[in-house]
Amino acid sequence: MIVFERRMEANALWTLSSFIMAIVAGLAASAVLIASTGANVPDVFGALLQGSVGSPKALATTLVKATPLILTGLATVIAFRAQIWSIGQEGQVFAGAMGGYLGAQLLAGLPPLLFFPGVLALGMAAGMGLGWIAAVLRNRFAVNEIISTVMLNYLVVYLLSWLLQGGPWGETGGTISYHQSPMLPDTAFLPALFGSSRLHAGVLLPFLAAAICALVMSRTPLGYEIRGLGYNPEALRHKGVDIARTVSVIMMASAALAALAGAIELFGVSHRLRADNLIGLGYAGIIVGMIGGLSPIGTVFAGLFFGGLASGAVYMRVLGDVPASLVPAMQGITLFFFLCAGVLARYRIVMKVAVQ
Amino acid sequence: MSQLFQEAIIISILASTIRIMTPLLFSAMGELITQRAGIWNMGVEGTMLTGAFAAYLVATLTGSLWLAVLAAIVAGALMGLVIAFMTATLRVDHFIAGLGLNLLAGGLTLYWFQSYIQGRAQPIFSGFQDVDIPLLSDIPVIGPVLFSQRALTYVALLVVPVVWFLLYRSRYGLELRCLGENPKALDVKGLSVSARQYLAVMLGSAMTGLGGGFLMLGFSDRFLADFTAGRGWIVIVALIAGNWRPRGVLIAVTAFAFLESLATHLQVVGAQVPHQLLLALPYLASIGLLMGLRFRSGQPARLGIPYARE
Amino acid sequence: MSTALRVEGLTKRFAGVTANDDVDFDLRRGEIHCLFGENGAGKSTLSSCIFGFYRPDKGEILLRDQPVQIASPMDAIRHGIGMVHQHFVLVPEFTVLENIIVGTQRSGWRLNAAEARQKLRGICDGYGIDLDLDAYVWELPVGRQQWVEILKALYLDAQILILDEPTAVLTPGESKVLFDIVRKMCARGMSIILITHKLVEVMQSDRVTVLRKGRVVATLDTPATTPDELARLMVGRDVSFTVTKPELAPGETILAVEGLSARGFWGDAVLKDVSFSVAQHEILGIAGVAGNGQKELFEVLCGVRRPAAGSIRFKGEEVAGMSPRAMMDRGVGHIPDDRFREGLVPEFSVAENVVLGWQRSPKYCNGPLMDREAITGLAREMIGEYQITTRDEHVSAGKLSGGNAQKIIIAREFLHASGLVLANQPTRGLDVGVIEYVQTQLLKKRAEGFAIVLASEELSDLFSLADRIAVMFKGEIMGIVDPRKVTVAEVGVMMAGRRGDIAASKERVSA
Amino acid sequence: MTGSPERAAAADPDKLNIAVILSAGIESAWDGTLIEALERAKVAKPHGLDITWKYTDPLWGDDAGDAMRLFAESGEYDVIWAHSTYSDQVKKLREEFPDILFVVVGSGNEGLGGNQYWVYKRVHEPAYLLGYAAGKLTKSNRLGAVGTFPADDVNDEINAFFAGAKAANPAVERTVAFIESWYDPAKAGEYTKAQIATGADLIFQLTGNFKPCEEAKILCFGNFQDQKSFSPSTVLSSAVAQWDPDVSWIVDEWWAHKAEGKSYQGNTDKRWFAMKDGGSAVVPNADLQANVPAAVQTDLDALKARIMAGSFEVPVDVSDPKAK
Ligand SMILES: Nc1ncnc2c1ncn2[C@@H]1O[C@H](COP(=O)(O)OP(=O)(O)OP(=O)(O)O)[C@@H](O)[C@H]1O
Ligand SMILES: Nc1ncnc2c1ncn2[C@@H]1O[C@H](COP(=O)(O)OP(=O)(O)OP(=O)(O)O)[C@@H](O)[C@H]1O
Ligand SMILES: [Mg+2]
Ligand SMILES: [Mg+2]
Repeated sequence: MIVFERRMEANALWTLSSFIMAIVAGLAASAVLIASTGANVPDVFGALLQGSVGSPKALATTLVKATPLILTGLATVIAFRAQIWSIGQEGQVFAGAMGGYLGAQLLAGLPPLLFFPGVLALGMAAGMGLGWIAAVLRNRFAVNEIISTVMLNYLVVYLLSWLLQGGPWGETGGTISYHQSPMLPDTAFLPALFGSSRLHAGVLLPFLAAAICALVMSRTPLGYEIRGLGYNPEALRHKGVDIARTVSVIMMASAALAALAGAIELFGVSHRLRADNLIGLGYAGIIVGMIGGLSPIGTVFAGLFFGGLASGAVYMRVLGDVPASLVPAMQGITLFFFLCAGVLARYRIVMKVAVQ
Repeated sequence: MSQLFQEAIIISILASTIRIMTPLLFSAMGELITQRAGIWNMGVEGTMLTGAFAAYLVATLTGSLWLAVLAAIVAGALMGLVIAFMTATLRVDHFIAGLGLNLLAGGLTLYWFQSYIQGRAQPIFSGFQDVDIPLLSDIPVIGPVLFSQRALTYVALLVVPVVWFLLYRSRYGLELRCLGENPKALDVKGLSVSARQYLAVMLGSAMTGLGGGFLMLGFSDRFLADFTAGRGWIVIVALIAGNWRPRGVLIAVTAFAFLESLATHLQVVGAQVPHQLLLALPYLASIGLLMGLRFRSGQPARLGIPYARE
Repeated sequence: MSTALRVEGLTKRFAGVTANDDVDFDLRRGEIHCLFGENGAGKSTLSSCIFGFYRPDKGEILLRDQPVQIASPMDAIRHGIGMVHQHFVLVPEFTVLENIIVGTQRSGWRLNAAEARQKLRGICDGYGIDLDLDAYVWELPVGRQQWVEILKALYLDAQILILDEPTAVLTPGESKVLFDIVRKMCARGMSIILITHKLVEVMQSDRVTVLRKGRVVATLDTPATTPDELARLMVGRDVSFTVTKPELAPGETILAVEGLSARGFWGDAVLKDVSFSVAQHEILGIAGVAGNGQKELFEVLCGVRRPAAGSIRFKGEEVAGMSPRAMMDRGVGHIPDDRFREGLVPEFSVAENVVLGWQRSPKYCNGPLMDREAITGLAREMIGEYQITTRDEHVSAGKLSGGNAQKIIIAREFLHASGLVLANQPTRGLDVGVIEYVQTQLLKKRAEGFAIVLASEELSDLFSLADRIAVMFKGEIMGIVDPRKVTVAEVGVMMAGRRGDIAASKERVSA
Repeated sequence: MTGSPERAAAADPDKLNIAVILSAGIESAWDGTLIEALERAKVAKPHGLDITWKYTDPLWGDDAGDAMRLFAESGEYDVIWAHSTYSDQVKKLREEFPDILFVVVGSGNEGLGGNQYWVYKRVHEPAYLLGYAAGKLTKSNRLGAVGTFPADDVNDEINAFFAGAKAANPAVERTVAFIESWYDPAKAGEYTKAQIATGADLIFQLTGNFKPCEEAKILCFGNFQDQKSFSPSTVLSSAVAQWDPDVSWIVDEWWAHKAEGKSYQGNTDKRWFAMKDGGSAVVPNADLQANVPAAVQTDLDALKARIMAGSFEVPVDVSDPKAK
């Protein structure tokens, strides 16, 4: 009989090597998949590597792609650590972009040093509004947060659709009716770093956010309460923590992070409001946060890994000639090996022979 | 708007309610079994999608719809096997196992789909037709609503009492509920917790997969990316809203389907509001309904908590 | 007498701990054999190994002198071994009957309750157990849940029954009934392994095996030993069972409760018109069978539950309906009865638990960050002062034994409280050494001028500690008595619902 | 075309390699019809060119931009045909690759001019004809249309369909539904059924799900491609997009640049090829011809002839269609 025996201490070296093994195993399994369609495996992986880390431009793309994933991942970390099962990151990303777009209208003309913080803050505020609604539904009306956040996701998507199609924000004129807003003015583009055309200043924010999250989680009373809430809310309640208030704070903070992702996408990448580049960022963030072991630093690495895969996907498609849908499949496969590796790091596999 | 109250439209609203709810019902009953056994399977969407894809593949390859139904069931059970391995054996967090499954299913089905059609015209199949039950289908209003539906619809409606019986009146059901409430109570009687969890998750996922397969075979003729379009999430919502009881889940699924059907007909009769608002109606109304409800939570006590003896 | 079961050289290690170290043990047919030892001595682990729930790393188990392979509870059950676990293994959402039959039916796919019902009737009648088989377990008071556990074992035809601290949740009356039934079982040839921390109960057994730190210290014939000897063997030093309580004149009134009532989840009255007061240098004991409103009373007093009516005056200020935070800030300390659920965050380290509730206090913060140095410093101090046995302050509290976990709570509450301590069942499940310690600490606070409300199901505790005893029954106070003037029996009668002398309280409230 | 290779100057190109960025997938009507047109161009060999191409899976936003860049940098592609709203991406590339001809397609694009050409597709004329037929054939005087999302080049068709119907039969009432999803056959089915329940007896189906029509045994119209094969018993006729004139326009422009040295002159405003130019067509289902009375057919033929001759212009109306 095979049993898993808990290790005394998770061994750092063993943890690291098991995760490397997971990546290798994940890639190996993907190779089988690639080979099954007759494509050339080394070519495909070459393209993947080239597209994710092969050049400064590829690295920039990886960073840009990782940015929203890390932020939605952090949103997940904060909520899930408190055992608040918010699935609302998806809608909050949309809300962030919408709030940011509204901000761009309201704050147009301000100097950049005021404009960008202003519009990002408005985006985050819009997300926080959503988080607040879910928190009120949970605290006041005992509506399970999975239900409320899933429902709010749908509502936000339809709201954006209306704003862009039939509502006030749709692009009018020569190219009317295409589910997108007009292009933002150049002054509303997040400034580029290192003269790159792609690497916008927003890529710095996830790292800043992760550092803040790490500090908050491990060193502040709020982080203490978040962790405590996840472990044992009853004890916290007995010891004077206002659970409803803490839940609201957590859901709003989490929503703000997810919304920041949406706002950065708007000002850094798409430069106009439209839905298709926002779809899936929230759901992917949940997975990123969980692969990151619900730790802010782990989430950064997981986000970079997923960002690299996403960035390499196009190269794989164009140079390696495999369907782009290989990438989500590879992400899924790698995720599973990661999970197995996580188990390996925490447990020892022991073959138990019946003792006579 | 006044059109809405004509008999033909009322019948259409009700019949549409039944059509929308039945695939969801299979999946929701499947997820109910899974969750009552303590496994928080978030992979409903992926399981339904895989079930739908398997059904499409087999339907177009063999032309047999019932083989396709079987394929959806088997595909669902296989997804259940993956979930069971992750949660019962590896004791991975249930949420991440399920979400990972969604990712994997979304990618793999699309990848295989593209490999399957390979640039040629997409094969299509001709799905299930309505079956008129003799005599009953002639009853006014009720007849066309209830007795002129797909064969699997009747099965779906039967599944509710069957699941109820399984959970509350069978020996296996008592053990299954025990898994969700306190698996240790089985363990101390010398029964294998993980074997039972495997069985429950595979059975539940098979039904979930069947829900996806029915969506394909009953209401479509082709597969497309993201075919299930978020219905898996609605299933999870219905389970929570239905308070983990067969009847509650039935009510939740019905209410949701009715709202969706109503919104559909409102748009069609030309309600003068943005169509997005009508599309959002079921979601808005669901939240509203749930705000008014309060009950003692029926959530299994050990739901989502991996069981380990030591 | 023949040997029913023998354990030879059993060793069981958990990650980092050797819970049983080369244990030899034997159980004779028809005897009650006690396992006695400190919290964490390895009693439960040994039982679980015998029951096949844990797999020992080394050692042999023999039944009627035949070596047997017990790889799982299934094997144990087949060999007629039954076990009642220290913490209930029940499904609250199931009925009593369902709890008993789940997993026992081996064939047929419909539930077959009728047969089971009949068999259970026979068992209940045979032992004089009175239990409604169709009641939901969550409806039953804890004491009755214990019978469900015992019935589970009997239903499976146990010949050897392991009872792990069955009386921790029973009233003295219920414990007595349990012992009668256990005697009957022995008379019918069953053998019992009984784990208990209560010396009175140990003294009723036939033999006793004392464990210390996983090793067997001695196995003795009970009639040939004394409680003092057992206690000494257990902890390795002398333990005094009688704490000395100095006479102190009560000071000013700290807490005055008038006409307090509260409602439960279903709107039922859980507290009815409760009035009492406590003064400085005073311990008010709350006697009563568990489930008669003590828990709710403490919850209302510490702000976790809102009262439906009535007044609570703390140092003259009306505080009824205030939040737990407000009560804590005013100096109310609370030692809850469910320590790992309400008193501690088990996953937090000892140090983090020491500041639980005060994590935002400027004392432990350095600007927006928590002050790690201050907190670990404090934790080290507390570990020293309260003799908490732990590797260091970073160990998570859940890894400590129940006694040491309780010490963290006591340390924290005593540190932050000023004026009033509410202690609900502070010694439940603790070994005698730790009980002595807790009692000493309570008396120390009393001497310092605290008012203390102390609920306990152990009347002996209350008689040795309390200045006055309020007896609760069905959410009401049956009377407040002076322990020097009444007998245990008289209080016992009041616990069963007979009204007594309330004069003592009336006097104080008007004072 | 025989002989043209000899006549061509030595410097004249004989190969044209196109990179296609798809937006929905080869199985969709939008992308599938383009590939079909390319197949025909390959056979036709305009300017004697060997036309080859490579297409991607659906790519959007920056991903599409990256793919275009990879294609451009490889130096192997003469035309990059980005088959939807991609002018934001082309904007970032076109100056860097002045020799490459970029194509963007459909609504939502910006007319950049230069080496970006903007192909537009209007299928409103065939839709008008279908509507005209529907107006004549309906017994309930109620027609339905089911679409995915409202958009400029979807609205024009739906509006033209009903305009045609009104022209044929002023009593016609219309019902319109959008499902707000690209792929959800089950949902599309429910909307169609709802329309049938309100009395619609002919459906203009833009979502590709004909099952409800089969079940209700009513006729319907396919959109964008010949959808007869989807449901041979119900698809009376389809409004079909044909990319052939668009392809040959682009090939000509490229040829003019490459072989004749002219500079690219991309259009800054929408340009589409009308039915008479072969940009779109009506493809009837011959098996169901019996359902169309001869008189109706005659009217239709006459109308079609006027459209083809340019004497009748179908108005382009892109406002959001609503039920009336
Ligand atoms: N599942 C476990 N994992 C790790 N260590 C354990 C586990 N169970 C028990 N231990 C450790 O084994 C030792 C013995 O525990 P055991 O439960 O047998 O004590 P006990 O004598 O029953 O104590 P108590 O009187 O408090 O019930 C303790 O040090 C405890 O920390
Ligand atoms: N999974 C575990 N890992 C580490 N230690 C454990 C684990 N489970 C239990 N223990 C420890 O084992 C010891 C005995 O556990 P047990 O369940 O008997 O609790 P206890 O402390 O005796 O509780 P009580 O307060 O009821 O006497 C405790 O010290 C507990 O902290
Ligand atoms: Mg124990
Ligand atoms: Mg104990």
